[in-house]
Amino acid sequence: MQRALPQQISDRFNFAAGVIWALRVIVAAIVVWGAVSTLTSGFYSASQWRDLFIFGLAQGGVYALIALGYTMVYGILGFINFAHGEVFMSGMMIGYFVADYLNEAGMWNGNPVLALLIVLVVSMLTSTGVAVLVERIAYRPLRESPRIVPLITSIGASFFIQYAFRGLFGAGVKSYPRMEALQGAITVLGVRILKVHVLVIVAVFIMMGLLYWFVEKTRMGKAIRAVAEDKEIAALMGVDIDRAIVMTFAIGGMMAGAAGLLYALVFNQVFFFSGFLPGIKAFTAAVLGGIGNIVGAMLGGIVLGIVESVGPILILSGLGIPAPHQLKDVVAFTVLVLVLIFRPKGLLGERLAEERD
Amino acid sequence: MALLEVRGLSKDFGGLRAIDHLDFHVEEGEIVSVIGPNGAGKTTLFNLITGLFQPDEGEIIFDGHNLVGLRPDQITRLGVARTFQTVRLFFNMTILENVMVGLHGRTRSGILDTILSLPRQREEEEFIRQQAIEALSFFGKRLVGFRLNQPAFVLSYANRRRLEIARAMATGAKLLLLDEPTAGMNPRETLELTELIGRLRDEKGYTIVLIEHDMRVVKGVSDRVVVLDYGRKIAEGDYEEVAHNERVLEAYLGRKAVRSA
Amino acid sequence: MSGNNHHPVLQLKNINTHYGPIHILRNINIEIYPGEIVCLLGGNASGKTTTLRTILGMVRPSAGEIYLDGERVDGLPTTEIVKRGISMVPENRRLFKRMTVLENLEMGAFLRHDQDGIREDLERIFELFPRVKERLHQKAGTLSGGEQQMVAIGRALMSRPKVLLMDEPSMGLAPVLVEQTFEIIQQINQHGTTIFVVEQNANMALSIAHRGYVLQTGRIVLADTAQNLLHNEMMRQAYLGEM
Amino acid sequence: MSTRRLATVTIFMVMVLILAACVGRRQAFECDDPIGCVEVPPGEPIKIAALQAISGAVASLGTDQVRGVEIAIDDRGGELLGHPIDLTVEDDLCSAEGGTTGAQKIVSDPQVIGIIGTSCSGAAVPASQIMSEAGLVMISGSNTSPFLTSLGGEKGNAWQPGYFRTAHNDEVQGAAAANFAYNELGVRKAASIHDGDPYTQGLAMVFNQVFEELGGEIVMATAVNKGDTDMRPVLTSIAAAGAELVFFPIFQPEGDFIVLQSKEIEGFEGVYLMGADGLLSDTFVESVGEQGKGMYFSGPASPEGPEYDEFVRKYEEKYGEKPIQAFHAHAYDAANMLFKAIEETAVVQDDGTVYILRQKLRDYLYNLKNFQGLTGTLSCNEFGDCADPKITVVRLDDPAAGIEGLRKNVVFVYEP
Amino acid sequence: MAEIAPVPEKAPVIEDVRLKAPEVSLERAAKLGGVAGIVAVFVSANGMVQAFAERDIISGVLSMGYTLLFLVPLIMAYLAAREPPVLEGFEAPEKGPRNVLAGLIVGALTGLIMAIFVLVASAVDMRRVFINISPQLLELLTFGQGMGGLVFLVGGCLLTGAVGGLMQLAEGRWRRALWGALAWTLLIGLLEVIVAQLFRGLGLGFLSPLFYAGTGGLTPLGTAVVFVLAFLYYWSVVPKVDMWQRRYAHMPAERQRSVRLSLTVAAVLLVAILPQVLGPFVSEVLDLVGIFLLMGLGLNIVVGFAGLLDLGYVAFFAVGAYTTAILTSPASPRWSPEMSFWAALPFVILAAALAGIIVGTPVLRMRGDYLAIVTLGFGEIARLLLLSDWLRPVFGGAQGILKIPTLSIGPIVFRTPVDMFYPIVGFCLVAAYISWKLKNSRIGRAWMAMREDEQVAEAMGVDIVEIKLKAFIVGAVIASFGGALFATKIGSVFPHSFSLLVSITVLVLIIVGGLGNIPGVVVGTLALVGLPELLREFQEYRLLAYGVLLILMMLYRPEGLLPSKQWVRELHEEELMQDAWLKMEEDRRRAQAQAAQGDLPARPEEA
Repeated sequence: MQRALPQQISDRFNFAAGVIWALRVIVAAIVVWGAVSTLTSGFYSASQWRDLFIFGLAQGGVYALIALGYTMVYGILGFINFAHGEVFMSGMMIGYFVADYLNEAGMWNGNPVLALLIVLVVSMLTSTGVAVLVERIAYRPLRESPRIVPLITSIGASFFIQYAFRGLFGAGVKSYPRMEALQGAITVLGVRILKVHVLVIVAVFIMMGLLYWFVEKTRMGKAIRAVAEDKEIAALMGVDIDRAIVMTFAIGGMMAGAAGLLYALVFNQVFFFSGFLPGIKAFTAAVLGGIGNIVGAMLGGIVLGIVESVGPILILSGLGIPAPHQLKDVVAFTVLVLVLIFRPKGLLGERLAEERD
Repeated sequence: MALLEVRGLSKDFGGLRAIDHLDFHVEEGEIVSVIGPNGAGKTTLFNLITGLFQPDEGEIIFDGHNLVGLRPDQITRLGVARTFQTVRLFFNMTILENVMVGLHGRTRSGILDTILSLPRQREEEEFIRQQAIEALSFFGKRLVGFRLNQPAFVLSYANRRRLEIARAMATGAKLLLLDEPTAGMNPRETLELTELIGRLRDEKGYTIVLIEHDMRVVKGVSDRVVVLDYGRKIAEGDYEEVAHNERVLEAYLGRKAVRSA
Repeated sequence: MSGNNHHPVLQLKNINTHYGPIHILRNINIEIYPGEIVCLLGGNASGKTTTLRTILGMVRPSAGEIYLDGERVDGLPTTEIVKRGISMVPENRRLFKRMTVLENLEMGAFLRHDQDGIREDLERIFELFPRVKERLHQKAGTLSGGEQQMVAIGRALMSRPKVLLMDEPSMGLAPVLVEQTFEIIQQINQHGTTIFVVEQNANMALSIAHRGYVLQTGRIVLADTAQNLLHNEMMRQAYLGEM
Repeated sequence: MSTRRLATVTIFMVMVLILAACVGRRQAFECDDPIGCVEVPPGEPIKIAALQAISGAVASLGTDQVRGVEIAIDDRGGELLGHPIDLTVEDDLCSAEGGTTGAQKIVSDPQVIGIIGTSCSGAAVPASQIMSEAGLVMISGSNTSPFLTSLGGEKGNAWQPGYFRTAHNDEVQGAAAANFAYNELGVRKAASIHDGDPYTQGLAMVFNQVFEELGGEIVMATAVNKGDTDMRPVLTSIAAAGAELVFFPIFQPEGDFIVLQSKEIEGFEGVYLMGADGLLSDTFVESVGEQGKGMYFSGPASPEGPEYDEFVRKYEEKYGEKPIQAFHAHAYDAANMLFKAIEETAVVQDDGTVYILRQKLRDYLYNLKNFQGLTGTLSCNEFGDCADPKITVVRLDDPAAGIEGLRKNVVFVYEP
Repeated sequence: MAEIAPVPEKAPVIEDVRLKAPEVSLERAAKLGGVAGIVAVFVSANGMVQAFAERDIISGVLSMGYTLLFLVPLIMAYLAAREPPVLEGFEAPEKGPRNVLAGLIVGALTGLIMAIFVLVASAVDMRRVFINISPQLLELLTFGQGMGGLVFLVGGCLLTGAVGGLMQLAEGRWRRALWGALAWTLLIGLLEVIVAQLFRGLGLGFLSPLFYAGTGGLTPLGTAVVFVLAFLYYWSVVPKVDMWQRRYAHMPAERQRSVRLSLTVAAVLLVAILPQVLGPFVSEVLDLVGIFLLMGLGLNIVVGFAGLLDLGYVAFFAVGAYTTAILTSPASPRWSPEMSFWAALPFVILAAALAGIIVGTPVLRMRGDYLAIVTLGFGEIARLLLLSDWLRPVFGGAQGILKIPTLSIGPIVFRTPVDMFYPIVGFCLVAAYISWKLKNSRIGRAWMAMREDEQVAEAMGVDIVEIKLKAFIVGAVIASFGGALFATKIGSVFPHSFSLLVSITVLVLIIVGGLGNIPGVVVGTLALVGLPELLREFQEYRLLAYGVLLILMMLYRPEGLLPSKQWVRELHEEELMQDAWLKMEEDRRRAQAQAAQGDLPARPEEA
């Protein structure tokens, strides 16, 4: 079904195909027109474009880390864990209290590496704990239910965590202390990059590499893949299903916790609602890349980050649309819709294994 | 001209050739069995004919129409209906509703007709109901009466198979494609269904293609048997001819099965 | 082959199983002795699959006991039961289609840590199924039906089970493959594995089994040697297809 | 058996209740007010309500004002004309539908005389209509949208009789900011950012308009969304456009991101940053710290003087923290205006019964002049705008001095 | 080859035995006790106990804060003391001291954990992190008695635990009546404003002071009356409902029809006077419920019938509201034709249908979760476009569109919420009729078939493209009715009213109500939109409670409050698939056996 796709579509969905073709042409025209007129206006310098790209890359890296949690849970349990944004927020929030304490103790700027490691561990542990707890309470009893049921539970869990955190820790915006070592920029290969962005990008790639290795090469990783494919048979092989699923949530939580700290370093702030939007974005990223696919989540996150950063200016401002940044999410979601129209399973979505008879 | 004519049909799945330049035809009123080892491409053939998959090459001519490129629902409206290897009913709908869905393609009424409850729509609903009950009645009393409003999942395995056939009949098809209609049935039920398949042709005038592993059924009903292996036709003819073909024995039947059939 | 032939390797004692409030299995008693092939016959939804699931700990029996080699195993998690020596070839084979054949076989040895033993067993399986060796690095989803059956059996053997459970091995297979499968079952049995086959195809199953049980609406209604069952009047009518 | 028991109990109860109700009736008062009167028998409370955003992301906005009203009540010993003051607090959710339900709940009690609220202009549109039709008065301490009162000297689209406010019409503040930027700072190219809130959008719009009228150029009028964190792209655009000043009358935390991230953008050095009263809070100053040095804020003149210090002391004593937003004093003034109007217009009977004439109350407020409040001298015009029209611009020079220090560092005063 | 073991000659035929019932598990009680303790600590630490300490349920006796705290051990103890469900083939369990013991264990553990919490909190100042663990809270928890007050705290927990356990001993009718009375007392205590309004509306305003103390909360007399009345209701009326239903089922068709008719008339009358009696505030809430109900009915078609998970449903609501606003308001920024509501309605329908097609077409090939995120995207796109500076000349941007005229039919003007109730109910009835009619038609069946198995539906001749688009269009049009009414009711539209939360709320309410079932949508809307509005006092804890409710609901009653049969089946499919048939086989055998004795026809009747 992969080959000669356009022709097939036009045969199979006559009406839809017409609309889709028209869409394709219109979108291409808009994008080209917008981009060309922005670029030819010379309004932005090359270094500004490069900066925008790097901002997007860093932001996208964080999305990607969060997206991994969505994608892994989806892969193994087949539903969207709406509460994952809150898992991310929880690590960031508890990390704040530790960071604040370390700052008062003078360690935050006295020994930044150790301080970061401590906060990282706390943040990851918190997120992992929350993720595992949510699985235990809200999802495990529902494993056999249709997928919409745990979806609703996860919405409930999301509200619950947000407002529980609000009740416990207050509604105010909490500011992470500034880490002097991360201020300013350095020049890498002639490109000026903020130090904090360097840290984020490096950390993201290390985390992703580790995760990829874990899932592909280790025994537990293999068990997780087996459970994702067929729980009952995996159990027959002696895999402890509960453990594999908890492991999945834990890994998602760890990634989210790490993302939480990175996010906090870039943006300095956290409050009980901080998980919501990044959560939605990361979920979008996971779908964009092909949900259930780990590499896809990474790719989706990064693409989304860059689109958000570069897209509004590149396309919209060239079209003369005022306040293009306001429409950043419109651009992001439009890209998602377009990608899914032409690749219904996302950028790297798995082609459903064709069953042989 | 044959009712169904398949010419040079090929289908690849990621480098795996499921159907390989297959030529195949079915005359009107015929019962043709398609047999072959697991993975020989039998169900793929059905999926290609009914438009669930698009062929890479070749033509499928049914009743003068080329089916290649048509959507499954269009193909069904032209008169090809099928059942599935793993019974695929609408399990949470009632038995009657299952069959009524089969009549969707033969009826017209839209949203406005329905909301306004126009006479035309009410007549059509009545027609749908009657046709559905008629199709179900073909299987005796098993699926009618108090069962009509039960959900499909309460049915036994054999009845599910029957319901699936009734649903296919309700589409008003000329050609029925039955994918392992007796799988999971006990010997008595199998025998009964074998008989019914014959009656489907004789009384109702359907042309039938079936995939079957049970040689007793194949022997019992087929006018002609087509044997597939690795997507190619390796033998064709009446049951006796095929059953004694060396290649078929080796690739598919084994000696015992022929003996016991 | 384990020591005493007069103690069952697997025993179900008064097993009752419920799904929700509904009583599915009612006082099931099954004994399987070392070296036997025992078959459990029954129509659709007679409780065959539930019996297997109960043995494997996927469903908890609401009453009764299960013994494996004299040890009580009911109530243990599936992992633990598999570790103690039961494995199963599921209905319709159900390989991990997105994993390679080798990975599938390795999954079969998931609980084992003796690398040498695993390698040995792999060799044994390649001996049994030379075709499998050729396809070792293909994704399991691309195999033909017969090959998949071999991998499924091989996978189950990789855990060196004391009892091998087989759920409807003939389901949906071409006649020649059914024949082959039952031959393989006999072959494995001769190598010393105790086998418990659940089948609808009574003819075939009884032709290789030593003993059989017949299950009807959750109760054992017949239990006898395979020979006797083949000649039992009720069996002949209901399951053997003589009319 | 049980049915009979049930019947007996019911009959008994009803009898008791009817008996209880028959006690006490008093002489009638002739009400000639066109929109009705409220009768407050002796010992019964005089009821007022607060309709404020007390949940969600803007909770601090409403909570601050509720506290202002509560202090105003405390200052009167909780009494008015010998009757206790009863305050009901409702949530306006900062949205039109929240304002509607809240207002409906308030007006469903016919004894309520006036409302202090709403927090958000969007909520005020339907809420003011509901209260107006029910004959109440409503005084807001933080609605600033021109359409609620007047726009360019004409009645606004959402104007309702009985609606007043002690907060500024955006027209004034926008003009003040633009004047300051053009005349004081000498800026000729400016940019503005709003966040899609009606308040911030309105303010940015007025700023843009006035700045261009003065002869300046708005090189970029752009917007972000609530919840955005990465402001670098939008700041890059502004830098590319060559703006000399950015006016962003938005809230926390988006405002913080703009300030903090602007330091990381090439070409942003030397660009003036200017926020509005939405950012005049302790948490903001703390959050931006040194990074916010040199930043300007426009806003209503900060209340000052011994009365205000006394007020802040009471606030801290009562709630354990410093004022959390900028509108507590406006709400305090609003409540006091309402109390004064009630005192001046109510009819008091000998037995202590008080009659409040609703139209008379409104008329009094429309004619109120030179009311001395914490926020200055308030005089209401025919559209309901009562605020002291003084706007100040302050500069953040010493983050360590906190919001108090910032408020005192006035660099510009605007009075139209 | 092994020797084959001997086999009994005759097949063993074993009669069904009665298995011994399992006992109440004390281990489970201990576990639940731990959970109860944690929940109680949580409720205290997040500020609820303190926030509601001032609010009395029974004036001067019981505050809402303490109620919340002690409900925890009460409910947990009740659950812990409940026997495991009785399975077929088992004996019925006997009740006894063990039940009470389980309750006591829960109470003791809750008390213990709370006591530890209080001790720790008073020793260590945690306020910098946990802002709500304040001295006032500790004072509340120790009843102002210093550490000695812990005795009361622990004693209270023990007592409520024991009561919870004892409740299990009560016979079914008693138990139900006690719980019912308790629940109603709390509810009437909470809904003070509404009940007072109800009294006024019925002309019984003088009753209010007898029931409610001026400072909030029920008077002791009011408490007693409410408790007794509710108890009597559950004691004597509720058990009869079953009987009435049975009697109804046995009536001849004609009687049934007349009963139905009179019930309908009663319902219509009730609906007609309801808003008059309940006053503007409750009417306002009902109006809101009605608008959400419209959306629920529409989304129920998309999700419940057709199985298309739509998370951006608010977009259609917005289309309805904004189209109405632009066409009717004189203050619309670009075009202002100033039509009447009714003249604008056809355009609203048209715009919504168009929006349905625009959203529907690109997602035709997507399934499940892909559909969910894309529709979510569309919802956000719609909101952002309405908000944008770019389209401000048309939609007014953040300033919205004001001055939308009130709804009127000829001389009748629907100004107040009480008036608006009627047109809203009218539209709801239309929408309910449309969905009922479509559900039982060719199109409805095609939707359901598609939901069950898209491929098979297509193979049966259902044009998936057409039918999906139809689902989107009908859903969109119904939502746009809601939007239109919303706009004219509020009188202004702002983009902020069309947030993702609305989409989520609507989805949640149809699932909580019971997916695919029209009465279920009504119940779900009342529970999830109406109740929170009535309980506005909970303020910021509303969403916390909402989250907990959703989780508990899905865990213990995933089919919703008023489920459709299909949805129940789907949720319990596995069990039913395996067993329904087993049961039938059994029934058939029995029937045959009986038929052999000449009692009954050999056909199994439906139970």
